[in-house]
Amino acid sequence: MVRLVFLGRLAGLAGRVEHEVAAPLDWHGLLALCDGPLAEEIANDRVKLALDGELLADKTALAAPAGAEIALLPPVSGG
Amino acid sequence: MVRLVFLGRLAGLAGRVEHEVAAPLDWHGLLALCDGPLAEEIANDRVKLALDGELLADKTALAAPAGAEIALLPPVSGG
Amino acid sequence: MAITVELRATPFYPGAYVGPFSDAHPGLGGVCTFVGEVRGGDDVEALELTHYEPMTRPGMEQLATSAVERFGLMGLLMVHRTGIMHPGEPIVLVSACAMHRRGAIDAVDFCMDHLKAKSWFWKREKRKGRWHWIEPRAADHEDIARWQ
Amino acid sequence: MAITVELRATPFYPGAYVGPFSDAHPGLGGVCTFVGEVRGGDDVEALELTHYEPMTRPGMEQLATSAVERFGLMGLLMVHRTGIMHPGEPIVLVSACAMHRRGAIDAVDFCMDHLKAKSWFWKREKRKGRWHWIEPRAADHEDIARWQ
Repeated sequence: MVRLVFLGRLAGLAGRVEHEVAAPLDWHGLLALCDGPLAEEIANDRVKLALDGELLADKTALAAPAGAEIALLPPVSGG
Repeated sequence: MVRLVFLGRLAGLAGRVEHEVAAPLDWHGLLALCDGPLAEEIANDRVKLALDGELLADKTALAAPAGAEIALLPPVSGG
Repeated sequence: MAITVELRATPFYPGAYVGPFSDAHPGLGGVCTFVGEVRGGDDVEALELTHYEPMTRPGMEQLATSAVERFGLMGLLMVHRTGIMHPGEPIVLVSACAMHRRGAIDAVDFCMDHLKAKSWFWKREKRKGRWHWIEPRAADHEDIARWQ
Repeated sequence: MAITVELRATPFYPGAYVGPFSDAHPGLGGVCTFVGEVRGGDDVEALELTHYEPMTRPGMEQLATSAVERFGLMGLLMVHRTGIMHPGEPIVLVSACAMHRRGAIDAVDFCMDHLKAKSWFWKREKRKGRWHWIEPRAADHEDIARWQ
């Protein structure tokens, strides 16, 4: 399994904070798992992905093996 | 009487912190009351005078009546 | 030299951190401390901060290390709340001690600018019973640019 | 808005001031506090600060007022020791509270620069049993120039 963690307003859009899905998971697999508005957000440049706590420079190169955790990170809130 | 208050290293030079002298007192009277090294310090531009808590723009214009307090202020210490 | 970074889900009293932190650095010249609280008076009933532990904590530790090096600190303490808070509750505490005041003051300023604009926290505010996510502000980028 | 200026001849515990000061300003966004202590480790056995009450206090009150106006503070607290102090003892405490952090931090920085370079205090240090008067430093003028 791969664990998805939705941060900030993405948790609202996803309707949950965490979600376990089948491994392995790549970028197209991730988009396919998400509803329209959520997939659109995730595709937006402002949303970053982290794999096991490491930010991905190119999120479309995502390749998550079994046991991995993918964090979906919208822009952080301002001061 | 006029009270003289010596601040900082002027207290060391004067050998005391306060001193009561006859009123009235002007600039030349003040210098005449002081020993050589102290008079020299007081004449130095870096030393300011205050009359009853008010800094004098021109210390040579000093005119202290009976009951007045003259503070002799060397440069304040740095941070 | 000691760095302490703490994320906590429950209210805290700043004095309980600052006293021991300061005492732990004998010989220091100055300690500067900033405490940010949930502001009152602008309709905010509550504030919720979400973090992502695997990134938020390492990010704060990295920020702390870079501040210590940049400003030559003797010690740096960062405490950040998570979860739901109400007006008047402390959100963040940054305290820096150094031999000279300028390093301590600048370090706190630097850490606050970076914590606010660059740390992995997501914030929403409850106003009139409804939650609203807070977006980044243009001023955050200006704040960060001061240090580049 | 409250300004408190205190000159005191006996040791003080910063936390005893900062907690009540902060609590007295409900709704604040941030509090910044700086505490300067007698540094250890450079041969200084004791420090003596002399002041001249009729000028030192009004000077500090004027500084506090100008900081409150300039940085839009909700409150400002300044406590300054006089007399003989030893390494580790607090000399000065400045605490500012405001709606936004930048005002609070800048106000503390501003007050410290002015207290150090412009206030009516004379300082001498005891090293190896002998007292030495401290002269102004060139850096004091640079510190002040930052705010002009």
